[in-house]
Amino acid sequence: MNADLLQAIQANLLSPALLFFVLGVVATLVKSDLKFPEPLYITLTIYLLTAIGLKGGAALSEAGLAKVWLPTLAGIALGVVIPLWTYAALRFIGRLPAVDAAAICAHYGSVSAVTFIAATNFLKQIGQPFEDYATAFLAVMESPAIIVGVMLGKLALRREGDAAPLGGVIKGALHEALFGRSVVLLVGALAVGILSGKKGLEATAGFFVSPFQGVLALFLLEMGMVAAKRFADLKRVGPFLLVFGIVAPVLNGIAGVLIGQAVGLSLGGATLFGTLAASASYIAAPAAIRLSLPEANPTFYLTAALGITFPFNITLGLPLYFAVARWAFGASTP
Amino acid sequence: MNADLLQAIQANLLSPALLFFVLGVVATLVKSDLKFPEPLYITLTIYLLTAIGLKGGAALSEAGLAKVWLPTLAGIALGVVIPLWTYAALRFIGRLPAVDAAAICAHYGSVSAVTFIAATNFLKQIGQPFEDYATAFLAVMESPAIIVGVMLGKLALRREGDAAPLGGVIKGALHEALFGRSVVLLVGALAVGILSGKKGLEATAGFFVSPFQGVLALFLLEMGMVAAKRFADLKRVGPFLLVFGIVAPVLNGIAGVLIGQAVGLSLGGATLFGTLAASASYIAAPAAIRLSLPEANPTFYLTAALGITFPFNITLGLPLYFAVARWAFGASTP
Amino acid sequence: MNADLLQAIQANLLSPALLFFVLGVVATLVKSDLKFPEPLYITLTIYLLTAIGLKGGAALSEAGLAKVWLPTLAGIALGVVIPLWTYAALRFIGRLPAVDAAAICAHYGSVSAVTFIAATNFLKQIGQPFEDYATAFLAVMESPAIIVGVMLGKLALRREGDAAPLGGVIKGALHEALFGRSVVLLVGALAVGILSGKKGLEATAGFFVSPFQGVLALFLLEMGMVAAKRFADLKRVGPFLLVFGIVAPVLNGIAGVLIGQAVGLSLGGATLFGTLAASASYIAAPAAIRLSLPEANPTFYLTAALGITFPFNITLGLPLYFAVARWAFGASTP
Amino acid sequence: MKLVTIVCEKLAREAVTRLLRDVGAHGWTLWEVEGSGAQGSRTGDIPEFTNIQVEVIVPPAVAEMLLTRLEKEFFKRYAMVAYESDISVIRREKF
Amino acid sequence: MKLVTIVCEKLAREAVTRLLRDVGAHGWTLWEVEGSGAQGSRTGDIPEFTNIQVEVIVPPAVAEMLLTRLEKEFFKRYAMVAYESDISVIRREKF
Amino acid sequence: MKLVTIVCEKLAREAVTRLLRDVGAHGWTLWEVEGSGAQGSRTGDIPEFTNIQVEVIVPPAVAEMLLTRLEKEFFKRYAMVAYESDISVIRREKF
Ligand SMILES: Nc1ncnc2c1ncn2[C@@H]1O[C@H](COP(=O)(O)O)[C@@H](O)[C@H]1O
Ligand SMILES: Nc1ncnc2c1ncn2[C@@H]1O[C@H](COP(=O)(O)O)[C@@H](O)[C@H]1O
Ligand SMILES: Nc1ncnc2c1ncn2[C@@H]1O[C@H](COP(=O)(O)O)[C@@H](O)[C@H]1O
Ligand code: NA
Ligand code: NA
Ligand code: NA
Repeated sequence: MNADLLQAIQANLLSPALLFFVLGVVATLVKSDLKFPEPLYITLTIYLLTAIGLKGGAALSEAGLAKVWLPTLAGIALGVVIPLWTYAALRFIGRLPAVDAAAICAHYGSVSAVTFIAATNFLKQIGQPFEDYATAFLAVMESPAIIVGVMLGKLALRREGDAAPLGGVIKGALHEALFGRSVVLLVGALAVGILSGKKGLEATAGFFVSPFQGVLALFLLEMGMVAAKRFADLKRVGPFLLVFGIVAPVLNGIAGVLIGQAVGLSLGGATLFGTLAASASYIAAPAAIRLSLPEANPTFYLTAALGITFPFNITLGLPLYFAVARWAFGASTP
Repeated sequence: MNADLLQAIQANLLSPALLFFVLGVVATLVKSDLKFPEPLYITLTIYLLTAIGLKGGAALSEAGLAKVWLPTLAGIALGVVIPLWTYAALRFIGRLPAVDAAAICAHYGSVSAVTFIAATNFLKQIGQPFEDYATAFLAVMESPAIIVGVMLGKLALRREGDAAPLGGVIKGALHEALFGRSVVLLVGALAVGILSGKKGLEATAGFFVSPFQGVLALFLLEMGMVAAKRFADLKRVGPFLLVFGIVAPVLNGIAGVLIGQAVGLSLGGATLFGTLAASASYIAAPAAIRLSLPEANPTFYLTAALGITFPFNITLGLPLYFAVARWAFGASTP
Repeated sequence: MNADLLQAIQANLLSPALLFFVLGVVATLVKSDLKFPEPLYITLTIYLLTAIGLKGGAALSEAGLAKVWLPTLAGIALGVVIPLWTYAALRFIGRLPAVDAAAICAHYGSVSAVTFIAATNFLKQIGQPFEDYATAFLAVMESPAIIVGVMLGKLALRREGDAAPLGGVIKGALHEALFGRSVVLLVGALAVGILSGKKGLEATAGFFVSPFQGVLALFLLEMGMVAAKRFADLKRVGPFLLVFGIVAPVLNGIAGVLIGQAVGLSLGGATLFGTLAASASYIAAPAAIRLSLPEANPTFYLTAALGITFPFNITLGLPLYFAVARWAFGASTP
Repeated sequence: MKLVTIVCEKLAREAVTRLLRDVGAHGWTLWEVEGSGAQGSRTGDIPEFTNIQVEVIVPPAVAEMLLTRLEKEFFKRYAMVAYESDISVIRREKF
Repeated sequence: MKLVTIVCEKLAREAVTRLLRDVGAHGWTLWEVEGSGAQGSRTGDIPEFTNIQVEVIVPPAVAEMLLTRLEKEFFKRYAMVAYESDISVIRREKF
Repeated sequence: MKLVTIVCEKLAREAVTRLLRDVGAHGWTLWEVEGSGAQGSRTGDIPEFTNIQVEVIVPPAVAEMLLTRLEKEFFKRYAMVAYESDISVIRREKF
């Protein structure tokens, strides 16, 4: 088991995607002038989200709804429960201000598409099959936690005397949570995939499938730089958040794997489910929170999600959740 | 016949490219913050034009000039005739100001590369062969109508008392029509394709050929957003232009198909020829017209070309022109 | 021999990459409004450098260090010697100001990644095998000449009475030479390639390998425009630099081929080695020189490197260095 | 006429343009910038860390109102800087 | 010295820089912006709907001439805003 | 307060921001621009030929020092233009 874990970690760390992530970290630490222009960042994001949506949709159109509804419901439930327990922990153990706790819990309840994609990459690398339609779980898990988090935050502000009408803010948060760019791209591409099916995917595979892993590697180079720039803020967020940024994903990841198994997913699928639970959003959630809870300090949630949890998840987290899944499924060494 | 048309429409609408177009429209209508940065738009344009030019040029170098000169001449002729009749219709039926009529007719006489590409995509989707060198017709049909339109507009302004010297303006319009970025890219890539031939195309096929259909899908996502943003102006342009934006392409499309057949193109080729005649330029023409006829109101020509004709052509127009071609060629149900 | 050279020149000039370069030159000369946005330029640069680094690294991990250390040392030595002799020539034959001579010699001692890539492209086109790990020589040859050039320039400024402390400037130049974006990308991608090996390259080949030649063609379209914009400055740099911009690469190229053969490279490898010696940097060197020797006039070094040497090398230089290699290796007509 | 310049994080864009409409500005101009200030450096590489600069031409009274509301409603929430300067426009009636 | 600022649609770029040369400006600075005004919002996503902002440092007399010609020749044709403000430059002789 | 604007080639970026820190500016705003001037046109297509525009809000004394040092240390080395103008900011104590 231990040997397996080590081997999985090694397989993960020696993939081009991970190595490019490390290169990005190093480039920032040595103060290189390397920099991705924002349009390139946005282009890579658009590409990754549409590609994964399209593939997931085509898989969904083959698999049918019968297989998918139960894990989908479980995913939504996780999106509601995770922010609740993390809020409590942040508030009562970490003693963070209520509005910051609310903002952070929204990020950890929501999901990171790139972490998910890195997980599929990892499973492919080690030859572990998984349900391609898992993208659907990614899609449904983005929004619920954001809404929960914003509501927690607004209730807290109310108690502190902020008389702003709740309705408008919740409406704004809902709009952002449902129609923010990452959600629209992912859900939209899923729909395109469902409607155009396998044939549509095949026609566009030369763009959306074959270059995918390489594009991911390039994107992780940028993410390495982005994450490393947050490292400077690590001391500013205090020791509690440092610990939280690793313990929370591990707990959520284990819970996710077990729930994934319980709702009938395969070993690979449960690993992905655990990864989703463990991941913290850094695209959809920051935008929605900044708009709906501007009182929260972004240093906290961005540093935790981007500077701690994201690097942890894609390096050690993925092999860990996979090891948990292997243990849960009682799998023998391959 | 009717059943054929419906089937073709369905095949077209369920292709990833079209579905992404619809997604773009939806994203704009629900006010998502999804937005393509301008450099991405320009990059996609450059890619599509060079890719199609290269392929067309390689096909030309195989086919030889003998097969191409007649349809090429016919294309140029159409580029002169279409602006004349549409100008008359806009001026005397639509009662539009002369300079606006001139501006609009230039757009409808010129051609839309993306509509053409969508047509090749559609034919590929339904398995209908076509002449790959048809890109040459696209290339020669961009400029003539722009020059005709600018001349019509300048003559009208003269009659209205504008004493600006005609020569300079026509020279400017000619320069833009011949050396505008879309023309240079398309004609240039055609030349590259002719000179480097099949071998050159094969060496670069991993970039210019295999990802092509997927890139088109991504581009149509953006075009859906661009087109939908014009919808707000639909009421401002009046009912005549709404009708014109659909009737003109249909008439031009039918004429184009029949002429295409007359000059010896295949069923697929005639469909493309009809599509070219039906399409309205929204890259080359707006730039040239804005520079040479700044007195014309862009709301009219951009809304008509982008907000009405482009969406109509790529959704219903393509299957329609194909149906016309099938009827003209007396083809039986496949 | 002569016939061979002509044939090689023709093969080179008719490749899509070269033809697109010519198209870029033409587009600028006819004053087209075609323009690549800066983010696209940067993206293409990032792509080309990471792709070539990854491939080179994977090749290195197969070949092992034993084969590589001697040519690597030779490359570094060339990076020190070339700036010294070119500095002397510029200073004492060309009578250029010392600081300008220092700036220019840094460019000619350093290397141009795009010229190197064009050379691999050319060899592929004509079916000549070469050592894939040659990228390693590209990587080590970027920096030494820059450091030599900056030191020569600073010593000259000292003699002219500039009392600025040398240490800080050299440190800055060293940092730029070692951690500038092109060096970081290339060396970093090499390391990624070494660590992830053949398996890693295969997983990402759909992005880093198959579209490569097409991306190069697109990039050379932009480079054609960039180079042609320097043509206007050709009269400003004087006749000596015009001659230097062609004679220096030819001499360096011949020396490079012979040294490449002497340290055990194959015919293709020696051609690449010669190309590296002949090429003049226009990414790493200009940035480092502008920062460390702002007193030097950029018109001189940019026009020479970009406006003369780069176009010469990729059109006539490559076939020439190949012909020299064939002659040196005593190869018979294939 | 007054030119009011606002530099703020990109994520405040919606809120700022809404405010501009509210106070009665007839138009605005906007672009992306990088910045450094009390709240750290905003490197312009990803949307979460980019700033925008907004420039709006308004009559003096509107400028005052705009700055007051920015100070009251925005400054504690967003990374932001705002200032006004004097300009003379053509077609005054436009603004 | 005067700083003249012109915000206009990107497609007018050639015409504007030609005018700047005409009136004798020795240089200019230019970048792309988004905007909203009387002629709708210009969203900056495709070249046809992008604005540019041009800033040019000129002596007062040139500024006046420039604004007059903009008003006479450009304002009815292009989506555009223009204004001037006072600045103090180093190296006055340059402009 | 003073707004100091610097337009210069992108490659001078490091040197300029270092100077800003040196003279005691508390922040700055920066973006890429194209330009044309005595040293030719900078077309903004590749980093070697792009300009940046830097705007920095500082008290008058700092502005003076900044411009003096720019003139002494930068103008002979880099393609550059710099000027100052008067602005009134909110939250003066910030700068
Ligand atoms: N002194 C200054 N001069 C120019 N821009 C500034 C200055 N201080 C702050 N800014 C801009 O305002 C943004 C927000 O400032 P802050 O809230 O201080 O972080 C920064 O990212 C800069 O773009
Ligand atoms: N009040 C304003 N303040 C700042 N910029 C403006 C204003 N009005 C218009 N603009 C800019 O000028 C462009 C053209 O304006 P218009 O001709 O009114 O549509 C707009 O797209 C904006 O970028
Ligand atoms: N008169 C001017 N007005 C506005 N910007 C200018 C002016 N002159 C120069 N510039 C800007 O300053 C940069 C450097 O100027 P120069 O050193 O004269 O080449 C140019 O590329 C322009 O962006
Ligand atoms: Na999560
Ligand atoms: Na047409
Ligand atoms: Na060299």
